[in-house]
Amino acid sequence: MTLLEFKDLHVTYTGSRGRIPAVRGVDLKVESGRTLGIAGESGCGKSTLAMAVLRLLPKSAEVTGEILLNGEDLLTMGWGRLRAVRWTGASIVFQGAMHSLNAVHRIGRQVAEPILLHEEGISPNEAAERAEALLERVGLPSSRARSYPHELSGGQRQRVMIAMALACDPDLIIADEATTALDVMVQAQVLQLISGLVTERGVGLVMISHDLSVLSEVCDEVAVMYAGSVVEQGPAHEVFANARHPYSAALGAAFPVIGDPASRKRPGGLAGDPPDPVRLPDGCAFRPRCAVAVERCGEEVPALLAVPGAAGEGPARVSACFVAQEGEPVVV
Amino acid sequence: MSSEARSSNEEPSSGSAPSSAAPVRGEKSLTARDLRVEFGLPGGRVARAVDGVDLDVAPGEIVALAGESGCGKTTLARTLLGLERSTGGTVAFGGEPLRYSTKALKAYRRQVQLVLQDPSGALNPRHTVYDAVAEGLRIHGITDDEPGRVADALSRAGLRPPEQFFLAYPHELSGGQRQRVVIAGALVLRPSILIADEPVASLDASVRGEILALLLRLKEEQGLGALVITHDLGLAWSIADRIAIMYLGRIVEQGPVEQVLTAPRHPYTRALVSVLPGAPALKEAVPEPIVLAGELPDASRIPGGCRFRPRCQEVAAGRAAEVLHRCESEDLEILGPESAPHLVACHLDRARREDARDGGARMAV
Amino acid sequence: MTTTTPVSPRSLRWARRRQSFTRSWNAYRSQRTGMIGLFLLAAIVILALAAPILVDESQLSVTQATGGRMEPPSAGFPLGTDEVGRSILALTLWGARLSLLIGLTATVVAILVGTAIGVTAGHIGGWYGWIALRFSDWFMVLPSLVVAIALLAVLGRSMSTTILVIAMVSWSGTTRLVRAQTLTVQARPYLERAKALGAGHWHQMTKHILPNVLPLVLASATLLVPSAILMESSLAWLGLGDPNVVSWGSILNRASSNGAVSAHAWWYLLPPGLAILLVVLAFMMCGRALEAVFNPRLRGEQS
Amino acid sequence: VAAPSAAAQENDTDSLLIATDQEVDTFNPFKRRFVITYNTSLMTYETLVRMGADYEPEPGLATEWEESEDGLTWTFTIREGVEWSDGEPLTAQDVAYTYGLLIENQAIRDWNIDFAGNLVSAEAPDDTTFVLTLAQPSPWDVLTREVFVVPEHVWSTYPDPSADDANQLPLVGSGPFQVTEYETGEFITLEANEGYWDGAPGFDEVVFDYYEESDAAVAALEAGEVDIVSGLNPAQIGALEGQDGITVNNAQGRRYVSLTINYNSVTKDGTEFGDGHPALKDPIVRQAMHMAIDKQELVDTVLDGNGQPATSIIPEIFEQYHWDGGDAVLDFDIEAANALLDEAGYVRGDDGIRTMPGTGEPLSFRFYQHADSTDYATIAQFVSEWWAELGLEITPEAIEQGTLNDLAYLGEFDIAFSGWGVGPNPTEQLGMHTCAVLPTLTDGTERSSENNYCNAEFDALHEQQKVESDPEARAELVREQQRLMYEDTPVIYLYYQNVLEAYNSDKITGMTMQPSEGGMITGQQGYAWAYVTAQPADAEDEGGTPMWVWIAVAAAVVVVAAGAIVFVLQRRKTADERE
Amino acid sequence: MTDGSSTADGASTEAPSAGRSRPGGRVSSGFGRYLFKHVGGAAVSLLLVLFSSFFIFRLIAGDPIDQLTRERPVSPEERAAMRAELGLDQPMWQQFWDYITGTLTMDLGESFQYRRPIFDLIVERLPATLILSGTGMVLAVVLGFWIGTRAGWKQGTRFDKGHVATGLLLYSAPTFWLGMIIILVFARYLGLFPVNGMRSPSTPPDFWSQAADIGYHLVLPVLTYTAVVYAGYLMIMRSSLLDEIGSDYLTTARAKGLRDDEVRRKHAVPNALLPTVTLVFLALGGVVNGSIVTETVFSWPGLGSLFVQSIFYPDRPVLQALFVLFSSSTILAVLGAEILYWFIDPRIRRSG
Ligand SMILES: Nc1ncnc2c1ncn2[C@@H]1O[C@H](COP(=O)(O)OP(=O)(O)OP(=O)(O)O)[C@@H](O)[C@H]1O
Ligand SMILES: Nc1ncnc2c1ncn2[C@@H]1O[C@H](COP(=O)(O)OP(=O)(O)OP(=O)(O)O)[C@@H](O)[C@H]1O
Ligand SMILES: [Mg+2]
Ligand SMILES: [Mg+2]
Ligand code: NI
Repeated sequence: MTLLEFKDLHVTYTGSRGRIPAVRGVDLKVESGRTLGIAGESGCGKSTLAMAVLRLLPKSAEVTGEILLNGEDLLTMGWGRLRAVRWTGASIVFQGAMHSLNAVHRIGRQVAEPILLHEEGISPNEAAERAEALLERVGLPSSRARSYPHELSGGQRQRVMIAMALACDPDLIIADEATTALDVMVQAQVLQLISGLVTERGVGLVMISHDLSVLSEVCDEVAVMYAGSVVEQGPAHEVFANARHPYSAALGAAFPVIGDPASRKRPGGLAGDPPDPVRLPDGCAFRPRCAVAVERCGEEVPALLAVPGAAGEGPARVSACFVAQEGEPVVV
Repeated sequence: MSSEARSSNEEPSSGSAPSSAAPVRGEKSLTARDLRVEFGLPGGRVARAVDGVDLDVAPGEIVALAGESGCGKTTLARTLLGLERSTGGTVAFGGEPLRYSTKALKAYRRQVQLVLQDPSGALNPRHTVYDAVAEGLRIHGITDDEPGRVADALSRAGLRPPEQFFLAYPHELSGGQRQRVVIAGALVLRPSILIADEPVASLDASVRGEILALLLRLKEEQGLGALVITHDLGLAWSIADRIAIMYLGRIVEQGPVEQVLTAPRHPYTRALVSVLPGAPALKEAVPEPIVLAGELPDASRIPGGCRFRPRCQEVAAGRAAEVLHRCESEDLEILGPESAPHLVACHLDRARREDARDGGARMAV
Repeated sequence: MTTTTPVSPRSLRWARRRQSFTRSWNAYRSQRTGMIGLFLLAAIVILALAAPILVDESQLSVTQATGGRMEPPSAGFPLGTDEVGRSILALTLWGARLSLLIGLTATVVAILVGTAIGVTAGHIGGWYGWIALRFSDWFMVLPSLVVAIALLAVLGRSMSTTILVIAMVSWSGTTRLVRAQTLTVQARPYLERAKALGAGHWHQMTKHILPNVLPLVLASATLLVPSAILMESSLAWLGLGDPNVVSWGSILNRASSNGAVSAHAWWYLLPPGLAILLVVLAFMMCGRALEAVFNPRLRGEQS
Repeated sequence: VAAPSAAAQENDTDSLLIATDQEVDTFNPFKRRFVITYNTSLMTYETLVRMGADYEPEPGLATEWEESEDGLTWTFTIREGVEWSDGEPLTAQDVAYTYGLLIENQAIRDWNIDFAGNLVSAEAPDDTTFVLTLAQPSPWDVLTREVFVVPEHVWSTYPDPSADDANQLPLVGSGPFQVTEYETGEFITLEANEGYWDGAPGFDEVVFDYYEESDAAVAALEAGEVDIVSGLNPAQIGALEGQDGITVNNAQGRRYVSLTINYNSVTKDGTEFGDGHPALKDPIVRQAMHMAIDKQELVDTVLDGNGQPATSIIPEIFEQYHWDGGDAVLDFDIEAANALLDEAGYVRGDDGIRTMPGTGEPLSFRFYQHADSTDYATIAQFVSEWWAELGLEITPEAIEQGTLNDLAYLGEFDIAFSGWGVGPNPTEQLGMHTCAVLPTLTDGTERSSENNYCNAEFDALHEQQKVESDPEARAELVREQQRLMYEDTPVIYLYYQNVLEAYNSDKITGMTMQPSEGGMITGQQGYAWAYVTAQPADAEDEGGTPMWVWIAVAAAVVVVAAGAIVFVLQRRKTADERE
Repeated sequence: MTDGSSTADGASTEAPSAGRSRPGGRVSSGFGRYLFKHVGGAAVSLLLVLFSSFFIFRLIAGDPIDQLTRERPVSPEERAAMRAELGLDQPMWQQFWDYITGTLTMDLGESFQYRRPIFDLIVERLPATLILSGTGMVLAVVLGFWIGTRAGWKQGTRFDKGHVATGLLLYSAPTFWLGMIIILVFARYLGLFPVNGMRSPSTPPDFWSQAADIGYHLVLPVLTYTAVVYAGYLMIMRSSLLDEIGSDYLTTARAKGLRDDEVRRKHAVPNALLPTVTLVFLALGGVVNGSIVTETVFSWPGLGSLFVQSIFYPDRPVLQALFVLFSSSTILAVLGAEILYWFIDPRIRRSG
C-alpha cells in the first residue's frame, strides 16, 4: 500500500531575497515497510520536503501539490485532524538532536508528551512507563528518563529522538539527517538501530542524508535531489555504485570506497558553487557544473525519465539527464 | 571560472600513482616525540588529551590522522603549532626543538601553517579576501610586493583570476572558495608544512573533492607536507600517503594508507573500517560491521594497561584470553614512526605476530 | 576574465569600507523606527546647535527678563514663562545643549573606559581579567542612582562631576558587553588562525577583536546616551545638579521647587519633560535599529 | 474630596492636622534642634515666663517674678494648681529640678552653655517659690530663655536625662498638648491636655502630618486632608488664594537671607587666614556692591513680593528692635555705585573688569551659593548680572552646604550666601558679630563668629543692651548696633522672607497669630498660641460613601470584566488557531 | 553545536566562564564549584561595598554639627558635646572599626537627624518601600512578561508593534516627570487620588481600614513606577522569546501535535523565562533607582525618600547604612538568582 505520496509538490519561500523555490515539482512514493532515501547537498530542499509532510513549514512557505498520507491529503486537512495525524501518522527525527529536544525538560517527559497527547485516557504514570520502555528499545537504560538532554551524548540524544518518534506507533518515520553530526562509530550504532526498527515493525521510513554511502546501506531506494527537484531515483546500491546522473555521480564520488584503487588519491568532486535557488539557470539546473552537458541542457529542463542500461529487477531507474537518458555514461 | 575549476579536477589524475613525490625527511620535517598535553579540569581531574605521541610529517607527504571525536586530534594539531603548550615531550622542526618565545614562535609559524575545519569561521567576516590573505604578510612584516604575493597565493590555491576575489567578503564566497582563501592565506608565507584540522568536514559533499584535490596538487607540485586531521577514513584514502589512527590520546596504528586501511591490525582500526558503509573490498578483511559498545572515551579517565581494552571487541568476544593479563596491566609502548612502516599498538596483535613468526603461517589477518 | 589594473591595497580597503558602510546604512534605512528616530534626533540636534541663533542668550538673563511670573503661553511666550519671567521655550531650547552635551560626553567617557577594560579583560584574562570582571560586575549590580547620588554628594556638583559620575555608573554595562563579545570573537576560528599566523596580542585586539566589537559598542552607546540623559535629569531634578546651568532636569527642578504643580503650570512642566522623552525615545529607536543591524541574532526581529 | 476616612473619624475627635516636613530628632526639651522638635516641646512643656503673642514676656508657670537689685537673684512665684498630664501636681521642686539639670548635668549644661554657664544655683524654698541665682546680670536671657520645666517624678527615674530616655511616649508635661504617638515620616500626634490650667485647647488633638513635598501638602489642604500648611512658595500661595474654605496667611517672617563678604579673616590675635580678595577689605567696594543690588527686585521675583527688602540682622517682625535704616539706607543705584568705585580709583580694564588701584589686581570674585536652593541660584544670577555692570567679574558656584561652611569658616571665599532665623531675643544673633567670638585658630573649627566682624563700639553697645532692663532703652542700643553693621557692610542683608501659610478656615477659627496683627501660625516662639487657641469651626460633614470606595469598586469591575473578556476570547481563539 | 548561550542578551548576562571548557566536552563541574564561584564573587562585592561606603561618605565635606544646628548659633562647648555624643571625636580607625563591627552585628549607628538607631529607622521604613516597589515590581514583571510573551509570539503584528511602541514611549519618560504629570492630572485636575503619602492620619487603626487607605494611596505611585519599568521587562521577555522562537525543539513540539498555545505555554515561555531570571534580579538595581525617585515624587515614607533626604542633610550614618543596604540587597538578590538559576535551568549545569 502506498503510505506516503508527494504529487507535484512545490514549496516556495518568500523571504527578503524574493521568492525562493525550495522544492520544485517532486513526485515520490513510499510504501509501507520500505525505506526511501533522499540525498542531495545542502539547500537542495530535503528538509523542506520533510517538514512539508506534517505542515511544519513557516508561514512564509507556499505549498502546492498534494501530500497523501494513507490516501488523505495533508495539505487540505483541518487543523484538528492534522494535529491528530501528527506523530501518529508520521513522526520526524530531526537533524540536530540537541536543539530538537527541549533542554529544560527531562527526556522521559518529552518522550511521554506525545503519548499523553494522542492517547485518550492514558494516565501520566502509564505514559511514563511507556516512555521508559521506549528508551530501552533504543538501547538506553530506563533510568535515563530522568536525565536532561545535556547529560547525554550526541548519539544518545539522537536515540532519544528516535524513541520519541516511535512513541505513538506512527506508520511513517522521517529521519532528517539523523546521523549527520555523529561520529562514525555512533553513526553506525544509530543506523543499525534504525534499520532494525524498520525490519522489525514494518514502518515506512524516509531517510534524508547528504551521504549517499549511508543511504546505500540502509535504504531500499534512493532519490537524489538537486535544486529542489529529484534528479535521479532508483535502487539504493545502484544509484551509489552506478549513477545515472552526473550529480549523483559526483555525490557518490565524494565518499570513496576504501580499498578501491580507482578512488585512491583521486578525490572526486564537483567544481563550482551550489545553485542559488533564487537565480536558477535556464534549462537543466545542474548544467553550470556539469562536465557532460550538451547543448540541449541549456534550453530544456530534462524530465525525470527511465534510463536504459539499468538492471531489470527492482524499481525503475529514472534520471533527469539528457545524456543518461540516451544511455551515455555520465561519469568523466 | 568553470575552466579553472575543471583543470583542478583533472590534474590529480595525471599524478595518480601512489606516493609519486617522495617525502623529504629531515631538514624541514616536523617531528613530535612522546608529546603529551594535559588539561586541568574542575575538580582536580586531569584530561590527558594527548598522551604520548610520536609523529613525523615531512615536506612532500600527506599524513592523515584519524580517530573518534575527542581522541585528541585537534589538541595534537594545536600543540604542533605551539598554540597549546605541551606538558611533556618535544615538538621539533627541522631538528630544532620548538621554543615558546614570541619571536621563536613567530618564526616557526612562517614554516608551519594551520588550516581549520570551518572556513567560514576562520575568516574574519569584516576582512576582505585580500586582507585575509595579506594578514600573514603583515604580521611577519613582509611588505614588498604585497599585492603580487597575495595574487600569487590565491592563484596557487585555485582562485583565478585572483584580482577578482580581492574585494570579496567571505560571505560572498561559497564554502569551497572560502576554504581556498584560508589555504591561500597559509600558502602566502610559503610554509613547508600545512596542518589541516578537518579541512573539509564542514563543506558540502560535492565540494569537498575540490579542496582535497588542491591539497594533493600542492603536495605534488610544491612539495608541501601536510598533516590532515579527519574522522573520515575515506578522506584519508583519497589523499593521504600515511595514516595514523588515534585513540584516546595515543596513536594505536600507523602506516601506509593502503596497508592500514585494507589490512587493519588493531581491533579499533578494524572496527572503524568495518562500519564504513559500502566498502566491498573490505568485506573479506572484516566481514561483519563491528559496532563498538560504550560511549566516547573520556580523556580524564584513561584506563590502565591497553587503553582500548574496555571497548575491545576481541576482549569482549574472549578472543584475547591469552594476552588479557597484559592488556589489563601493561601499557603499550609509544609507536615510533621510524622503526617500521606499519606499526600497531596491541598486545594481541603482537602475540599473534610472534606466534606467526614462531609457529609458522597462522596469520589471522 | 578581466585583467585588472594594479590596485593599491589602501584604496582597496577604503573602497570596501565605503561599501560595507553603505550596506549597513541600507540595512539601517530599511528600519522604519530607526529612520524616524534618526530624523527626530537630527531635528533635536539641529535645534540645540542653532539655539544661540534662534534665541538670543540675553533671553536667559534674569535681569533682562520681560515676561511676568509663570505666565501661561501667549503670543509673546509660546510656552509661557518661568518664575522670573523668562521664556520657557528659550530655556528648553538652551537646555537641549546641556542635556545632550552631558549625555553624549558621559557616554563617550563610559564607552571608552568600558571598551578598553572589556577588550583587555576578555583578551588577556587571567588575574587582570578576573579583577576587571569582578569590578565591573560590582558596578553593574550596585543601584546606579544610589551610587551617583553618593558620588555627587562627595564630589560636589558641577557639570564635569555630573558627567564623571554618570560615566562611572554606566561603564560597567559596556565592559560586560564588550568582554562577552570579546570572548565570543576570541573563540572564533579566525583568531586561532591569526595566532597560527604568528599574530601578537596587539594585532589580535586591534585587527580582529575591536572591529568586531565596535558595531555592538556603537549600538550600545546609542542606548547609553538616553540612560545618561535620564540619569542627568533625575539627578538635576533631585536637586543634585548645578543650579547655575540650564538643563532640562534643572528646569524641572526649578519648576517643582517653585510650585509649578500646585500652580497648575503645565507649560512649565511639559516642555522640558517632553523634550527629554523625545530625545530618549529618538536615541532608543536609533539604538535598537543599530542593534538590529549589527547584531545578527536580532536581525530577524524587524521583519 | 474628603480624606478616605477622615469623615468617619471627625465625629469623635477634632483633629488639627498640620503639614510638616521635618522629622523629630528628640523629644528631650533640652536638646532642641529643629523647628518641629521645638514645637512639640513648646506644646508639651511650659516655661516660667512665656512669650506673648507680641513677643512680650508674660506669666507662664510663674505668676510673678522679681529681679534683685544687683540683677543676680531672681525669685519666681510658681502658679498653684497646675498638674502634670499624669495627674501629679507641678511644684517649684520640679522647676528647681529642671534648672538644676542645666547647672549640674554636664551634657545638658554643655548643650545650653550660653545660658546655663551663667547659672549659679536653683532652689525651691517652698512649693510655690523658686529662686535662681546668676553669675552675671542677664535679665533678657532669664525672661526669654525657654527652659521647659520637666516633671521631676518622671525624669529622676531616667538614668541619664541628657540622653534620649526622654523620648518615651506619651510624654508627661504640663503644656496644652502631650505627644502621644510618633511614626517617623508619617505623623506625630499630640493629645489635648483637658486639665490644662489655662483652659483646654479647642481641638482634641494636634497631628503633625508628614509631607515631604510642599506641593503635596497643598493638594492635601485642598482635599481637606490637612488643615495647616506652611513653608509654601509664591506659586502655591497664588493657587490657594481665593479658594473656598482656605485662608492664606502671608505673614512677616523671622528669617533673613544675606550675602557674607570675606573682608576680615583674622583670628583674635590678628593672624590672617583664608584667601579673600583684598579689594573686599575696602568698605567702598562693599558699599558699591551693596548699592548695586536691587533688593526690591529680588523680593518681587524670587519671593513674588512676599517679603521685605532687608536692612539689618533683625527682621521687621521684631518691630521694637528692627532698624529700618531711615535716611542712611543706600538705594539701588548702579550708576552711583560705579561712580563710587571710579572715585576710589578702581579703573576698568580693557575687558571692562575693574582693577585695584595699587596692584592692578582685577576685581574678580568667587560667589558661593548653597547648591540645594534654587532661590539662591536665581538670586546669584541676578546679583551677578548687576555686579557685572559694576565691572566686577563674578563666578557663581553652587556648593554643597557642608563644603560651603568649611570654606566660609576657613576664609576661602569672597562672597557667600548665608541666612538665619532670628529669635525674639536679639542678643543671640548680634552676639555672633562681636570680637569675643573671633576664632583663635585658623583651621575653621570654632565657627562661633559669623563673619569675623569686630568693632569695639559695637561690642560696647552689645554689653550694654544685655543688662539694660528697660525695653525701650535696650531697643535703642540694639538699633544702634545694627546701624554700625550697616555702615561697615560686613554682610549685605538681602531680604526678610515672609512666612507663607494657609489653613482650612472651614474647619479652624480663632487662631491667635504671633505677632497678633498679621503674624504667623507656624513658627511661633515661646508659646504655641495658634494651636492652643484654634477652635473647630462647624464644617458640615460630607456624608455618604467616600469617593475612593466607588473608585475601588469601579476598578474591580473593570478588572474582572476585562479578565472575563480576555478569557473568553482566549478560549475561542485557541479552538482553531493557525500556527 | 553551540554552547547554548542561553540568555536573552548574551552580553548582559552570564558571559562564558573564564575557565576554558569546550562546547561539546562534557566537563562536569559540580554545584559546589558554581556555588563557590558565585558566593565568593558576591562576598568580595559585599566587602567592597562595606569598605567603600565608609570612605565615600567620610569624604563629604562639612562639620555635621553645622547641619544639626542649622541656623542657630552654637557655642564651642555645645559643639564639643555634640561631637562626643556622635562619636565624631574618635580617631578614624576607631570609627572604622566600630562601623565594621557594628554593621556586622546589625548595629548601624545612630542617625544624625533623627538621633535614633538607624536599624530602627530602617525597620520602620522598610515596609513602605517593600509595599511600593514590591507591588510595582510584581505588576511590572507580570504585565511586562505577559505582554512581552504575546508580543514576541506574534512578532510583527499590530499587537506587537503597538505594545513595543507604547512600552518604549513610557520607558523614555523620566520617572519623576511622569510622576509629576500623573499627580497633575489624577490628583490635581481630577482629584481622584491623594497626592502623596502612604496613609491618612485620620484613618481608623483597624487593619482593613489601614489596608484600604494604603491601597488607595498606592495607586498613583505604583502606576508611575509600573509604567516606567514594565517596558524593560516587556523587552527582556520579548527578545528572550524571540531567541527561542526559531528553535527546533518548538518544531518538534508542533510536530508532536501540540496546539499553538500549548507550544507557547509548555515549551517556549518556560524556556524563555529561565534566562530572564538573572536579568530580572539584575534589574533590582533599577528597582532601587525607581523607588528612590518614585518615593520622592510621592513623598512615600520609604527608604528611598529617606536616602534622598539624608543626602541633603547630610546624614552620614544613614547614608552609609542605606548604601550598604541597597547595594548588598541587589548583590544578594543577584546571587540568589544565580543559585536559583542552577536549580531551575539544567542548561547552565553543562557549562558551569
Ligand atoms: N524559512 C525559510 N525562508 C526562506 N528560505 C528558506 C527557509 N527555509 C529554507 N529556505 C531555503 O530553501 C532551500 C531549501 O532548504 P532546506 O532546508 O530544505 O535544504 P536541505 O536540503 O535540508 O539543506 P541541508 O542539507 O542544509 O539541511 C534553501 O535554499 C534554503 O535557503
Ligand atoms: N582546553 C581544554 N580544556 C580541557 N579539556 C580539553 C581542552 N581541549 C580539549 N580538551 C579535552 O581533550 C580531549 C581531546 O580533545 P580534542 O579537541 O583534541 O579532540 P578531537 O579529536 O579534536 O575531537 P573532535 O573530533 O571532536 O574535534 C577531549 O576529551 C577534550 O574534552
Ligand atoms: Mg536540512
Ligand atoms: Mg577536533
Ligand atoms: Ni491622605
